[in-house]
Amino acid sequence: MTVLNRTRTALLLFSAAVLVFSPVAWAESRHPLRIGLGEEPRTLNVWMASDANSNNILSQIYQPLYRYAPGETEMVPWLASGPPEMEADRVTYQVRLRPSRWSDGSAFTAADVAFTCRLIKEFKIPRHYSRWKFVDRIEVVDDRTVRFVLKEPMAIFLTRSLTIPIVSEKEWREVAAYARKQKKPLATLFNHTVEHPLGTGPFVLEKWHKGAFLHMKKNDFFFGQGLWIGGRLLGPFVGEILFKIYGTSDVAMLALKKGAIDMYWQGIQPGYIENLEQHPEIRIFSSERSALYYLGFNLRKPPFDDPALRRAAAVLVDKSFIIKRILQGYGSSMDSIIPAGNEFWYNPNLTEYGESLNREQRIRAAHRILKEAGYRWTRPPVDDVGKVQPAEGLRLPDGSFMEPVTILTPPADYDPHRAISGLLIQQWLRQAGIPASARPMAFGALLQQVKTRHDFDAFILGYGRLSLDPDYLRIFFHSEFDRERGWNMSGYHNPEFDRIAEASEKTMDLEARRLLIYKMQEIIARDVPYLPIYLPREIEAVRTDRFAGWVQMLEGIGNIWSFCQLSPVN
Amino acid sequence: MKTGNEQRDAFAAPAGRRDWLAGGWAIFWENPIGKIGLILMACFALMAAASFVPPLLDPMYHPMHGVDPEISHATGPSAAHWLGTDFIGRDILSQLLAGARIAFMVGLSAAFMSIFFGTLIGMISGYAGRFADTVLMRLADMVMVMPTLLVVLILSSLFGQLRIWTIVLLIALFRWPGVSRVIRSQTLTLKHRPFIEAARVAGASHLRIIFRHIFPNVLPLALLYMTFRVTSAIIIEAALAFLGFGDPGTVSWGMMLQWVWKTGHMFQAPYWLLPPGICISLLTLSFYMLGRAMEEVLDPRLRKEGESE
Amino acid sequence: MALLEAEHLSIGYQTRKGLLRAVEDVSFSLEPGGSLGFVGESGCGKTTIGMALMGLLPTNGSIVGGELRFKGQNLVGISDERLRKLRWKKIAMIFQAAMNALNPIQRVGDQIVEAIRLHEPEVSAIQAAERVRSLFSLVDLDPERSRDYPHQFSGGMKQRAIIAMALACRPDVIIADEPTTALDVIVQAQILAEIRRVQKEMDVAVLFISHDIAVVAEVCRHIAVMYAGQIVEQGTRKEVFETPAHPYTRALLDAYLTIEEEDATLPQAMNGESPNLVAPPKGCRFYDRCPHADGQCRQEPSAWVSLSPTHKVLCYGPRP
Amino acid sequence: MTMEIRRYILGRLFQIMLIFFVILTVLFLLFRLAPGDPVSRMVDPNLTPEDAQRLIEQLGLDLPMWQQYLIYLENFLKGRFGISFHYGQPVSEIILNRLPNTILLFTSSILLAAFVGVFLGKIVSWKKGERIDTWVTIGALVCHTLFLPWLALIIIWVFAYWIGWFPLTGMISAEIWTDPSAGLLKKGLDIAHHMALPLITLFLIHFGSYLLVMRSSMLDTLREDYILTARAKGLDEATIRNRHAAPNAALPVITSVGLSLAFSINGGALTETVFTWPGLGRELVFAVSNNDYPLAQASFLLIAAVVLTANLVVDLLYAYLDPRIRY
Repeated sequence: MTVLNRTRTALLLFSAAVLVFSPVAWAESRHPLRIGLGEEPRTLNVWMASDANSNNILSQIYQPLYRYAPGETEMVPWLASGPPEMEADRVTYQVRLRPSRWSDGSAFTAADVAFTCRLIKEFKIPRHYSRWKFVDRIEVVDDRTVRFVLKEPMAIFLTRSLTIPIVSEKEWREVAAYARKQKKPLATLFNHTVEHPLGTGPFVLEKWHKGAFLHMKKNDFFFGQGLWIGGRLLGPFVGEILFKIYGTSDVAMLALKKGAIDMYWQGIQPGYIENLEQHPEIRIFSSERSALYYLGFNLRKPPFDDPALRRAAAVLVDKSFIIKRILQGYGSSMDSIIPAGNEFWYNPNLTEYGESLNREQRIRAAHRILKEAGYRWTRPPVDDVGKVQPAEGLRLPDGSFMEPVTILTPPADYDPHRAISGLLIQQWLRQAGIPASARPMAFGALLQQVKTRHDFDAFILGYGRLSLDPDYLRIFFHSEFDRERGWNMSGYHNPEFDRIAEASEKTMDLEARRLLIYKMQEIIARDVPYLPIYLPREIEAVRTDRFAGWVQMLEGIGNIWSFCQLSPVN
Repeated sequence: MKTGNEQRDAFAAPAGRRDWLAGGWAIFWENPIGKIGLILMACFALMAAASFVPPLLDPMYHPMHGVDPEISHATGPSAAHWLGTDFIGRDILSQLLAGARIAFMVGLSAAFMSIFFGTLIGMISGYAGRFADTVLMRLADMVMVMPTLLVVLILSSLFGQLRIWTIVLLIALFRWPGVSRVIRSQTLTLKHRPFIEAARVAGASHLRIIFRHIFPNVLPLALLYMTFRVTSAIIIEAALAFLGFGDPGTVSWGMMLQWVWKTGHMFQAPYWLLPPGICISLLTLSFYMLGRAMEEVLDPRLRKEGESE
Repeated sequence: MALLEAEHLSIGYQTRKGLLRAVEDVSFSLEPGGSLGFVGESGCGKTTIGMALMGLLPTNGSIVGGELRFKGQNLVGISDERLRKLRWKKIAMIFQAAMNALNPIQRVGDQIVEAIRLHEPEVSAIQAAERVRSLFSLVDLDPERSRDYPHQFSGGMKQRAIIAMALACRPDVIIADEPTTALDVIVQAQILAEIRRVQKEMDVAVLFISHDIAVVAEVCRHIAVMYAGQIVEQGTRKEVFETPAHPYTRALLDAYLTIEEEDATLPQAMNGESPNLVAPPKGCRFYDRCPHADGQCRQEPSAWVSLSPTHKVLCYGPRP
Repeated sequence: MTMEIRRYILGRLFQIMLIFFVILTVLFLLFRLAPGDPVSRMVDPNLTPEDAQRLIEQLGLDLPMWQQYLIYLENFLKGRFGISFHYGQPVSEIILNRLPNTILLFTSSILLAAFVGVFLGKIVSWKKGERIDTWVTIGALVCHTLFLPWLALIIIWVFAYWIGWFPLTGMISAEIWTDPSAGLLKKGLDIAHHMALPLITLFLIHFGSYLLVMRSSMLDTLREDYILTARAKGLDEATIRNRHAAPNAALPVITSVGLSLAFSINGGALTETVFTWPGLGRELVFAVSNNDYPLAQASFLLIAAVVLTANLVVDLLYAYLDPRIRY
């Protein structure tokens, strides 16, 4: 027992020390910007990074040639010094680079750009390769000029291809050479551990303390320092950034209120707002997003292969109810696949199903649509005298009873909004007699069911960050992508749509392309393979007592412009 | 020892089953722990029974789909909503009542099933001995190594959101080994008692011996374990729901906590955060207390297991 | 002066149903170096008397009347502290052989050393260990085994070790409570012989408690028969065996004797239940089972009848 | 004697290995048969079906199941646990990084809880039936049945936010660990400061159960005959309690503590999640929900191995402490 006794004493002393110790003793001498992250970044390997947290960190380090600037519709040159020069053949582009250096002081050259692009092409790096496979070759003209030759004219080359992050040849040459020789080159490239990423961005990584924080310092070689780009004078004016990991947003909000962080780099639930607003030092930003949350149907099998049923479902779904209740008003209703905020491409002339109808009117409208299409009920939702009643026994036009249908949703812990929306939609569909039930599913399982196996009736999913270029319309609904792991998850086949989509990809004239995109939106709105539901707003909270200069743009304030412009408040 | 027995013998020896029950009840009721436990449990049973009432009063009190048309955000207690509403305007009190029903259902059925498996396996293992015993007990070892919460979490995360009955079944499937070990050793001691030997000599079949002779004798022990299993089943279900792996179609207390948590009301809506947590704690407490008190009635020497979760 | 004396001793247990008078109006005395045996069926209160002598009644038990004197000093109402000093030093105990009277996780020798050094702090650890070895030799145990744990001992060896422990502080009285129950017959005989020998050699008085009248007869010069909390007959071994006066004593003796015959039937008095001691019957407690009972026995409490200076019986109709 | 012990240990080790192999296989099947794969999760219109297929191949998930199983077994025997799908880092590195944190938190909280529980249980059992016994028992029951994540959240709210004595969550504070002038002591105290709240939470939940086990064990022990002997010997109550009753009564608690320690390696996914404690339990839950098979498998196997071994160790320890038991 003596050993135990000794341990007991030690433990008691230890706990006493813990209790006596007060946080006040730790006065801070430095003034780092402190950012809360929702989760630990996966990796600092830029090719592998596909999660938001890794990208948040890496976006401070690896920079693209062009990027969007707040309040501007055109892209601004970033590592490039001016817009790409397209030659008359419409497939050759020349890009001039700014004079800049890597964070270790070595020169950034055209060779790095060419290396990066060739690396993508050679290793067919997922998520990037599709944007580069139409590029025939990349040539280094001189130290600061690169030439790209495309196989055919491509509308998306500037906005989609020239926005990839550029890596240093010095950092990756050896790795690539080694990977090439392995049995699984891509896996080797992905699994290469990067400890000190070499970039051109405003900050460099000092230390990543796994499970706790990341420490970044100002990059003295940052090319933008003191320059005016996109109408802004760039810094950075902050010496250090600490990224702290908070597993739950509740705690992050407490940390924000307590002043332990200056910003939480993750959208927060509307539920927090009321409380946060009571703190004078806290400011809430509510920003537009480029996103899409929708109800998708399986067009490959009954019952949702019938557009009439899909339209009836569209009428029954009360988007404004979802927005008012579940999003607490922080979002807007969607009627097209393209968010209304994307003004150039968004088609404003689409009719919304069941707009401004109340519950009973919706049921009546759905009843009418279904009745006209040949559906029958044992007990219809609207009786002979026009009174709404609980419906029962819905029969398909062929006379058979409708089998129960399942609406797959992500689980509540992944996204409570979609999970609860699923339950509401289930109730609404039942009002017209559609035997629907919502079933939240683990995210990976849900996607496999929907995207790989195509075994489902309907699902609710969302795309969090849609590019401004509407090329995704083609990817979502072109019949070419209706295959295993393809993004045409609904199995939508329409030769007319396919033709227009193909044309849109290659039409270089903006106005002409816009008309094609308008047409595509109309077709989708008519056939409803996806029913767009809502577009939530990005809600972010920051403290205003230590730093100022947050730049609000699409997708919120967590962008490179903010980090280049933030400065301490004195 | 002796003195204690001496006086007890003077009374208890001739007592029949009814007297035993009455005596047990007296001991039980005299124990403040048993009394508090039972009263608490009665309150929750009442809540569960009352859960059918609010939806009848007004559809807006339906715990899952009913929303107050006037309210579209979380509000504190009011005349129409005694405990307030959640963020889409559902009544928290009706959810709390419905949660009591689910908790009882989950707790009792999971406990019943795990006790059923555990008792059956324990009796077979103890009675059959040899090969069956070895195989069953190794199986028990194996299942015992798995932390239940983690395993159920993994399963529900892998196979998608589980229905409440699947969760119940899973809890039962991973919770039997402890019981079966105790029942097994009890069976081992019973096996060589004269009345079992007598039954065997009289030509009773193995099944008959197990169910007619051994089962009634291990039943009190099994029932005792059931109360502890109820506790752990309720806690596991709540934890699962809290982490977002519960059955989204049911209103359980864990689910309510998950809603509070995930919608960002955790630290600003105490009227919503506190009741489900208190209810989970108190209901598990009541079953636990019941078990402790029963333990003292059944046999003061029964060692309770040290649960580690 | 008697070494140990009880006068009108009554002991009760507080139970849910009321005060249970486990021992009622019991008187006896034990001379230095003498031996007294209590015999009776289980629940008759004999163990309770032993425990009362040690001051080890359970918390719900207490002496409710009478006196209990050790060397003239009343043990009733004595402070716990003084009682503790008395225990083992003056009055030691040999427990039932079926009991785990030895702490399983301490060496047997250490447990004896603990008793020695508690009561004789001046004895050094080495001296105490030496004494344990000689005690072991005394009770025919290998002194080397004093470093063993109890589970390494057989039942008989454990009982010898306990006897050694009882003798450790050279007490005046040893209370032996069913010391041979649960031992097989041969070991039983050895242990009894051991107790007799030790009693003679150490000149220690023995209070012997047993349900087995034969066993008591082996060891004790005086015998007290107990029934339902009362002593019903008391006398020398010879008197009780040769001229049993109480029907219960006779029944006990009959049972003891008939067991040795074949196809014996149990005497009638051996059947039936002991009376309820919370509300004992007004008359004779043996009334229900007595073959000679009459109306007087039922109505009035029985009284002591002296048959000789050392032999008395609690019965109205003792027939010699 | 030693021969027997050796044979017993060898026998147990063989059983452990057998069980382990079964768990190994079940895990493999479980993860492969479950729907979803790490590639499905990537919601990015830029990820073409060809990209996805390429990723699947690179992860080795395109091979037939039996081939994957053989590779899995081979790697396991060679002590290679593969590369995490999610982090792209060797699994062993990740586990080694997380494990010490889990061990630190749970070992200290369980030991603390066990000492306090045993101590209080000992005292309370001595006063059985008195008011203090009833209240302490009820208190222990209440603590033991409190819903852990809920309690943790309330503790965070009260002590870290409202009163503000402790940091909210996490294990270290970035400010101190990036301060070049901070010494080892300061860093150590920083960890202690962060550990306080999870420690208190775990302590509250656990000490009750030890107290109750110790209490019932003590009550059982007090009914033992050797306690009567000890009394008869004239020992005072404190000696009887501390020297004779408590060591015997503590034996079941030791089993309980041993197994809790082993089980704690799974880190109490709940505690670690709520307190953002960078331990193994939290990591395991992530790995599972991210379909990160190698990491999830290795973590789970580690847990199983530790628990199995701990069972053996506890039995041996028990045998060592309790001379009655010999194999």
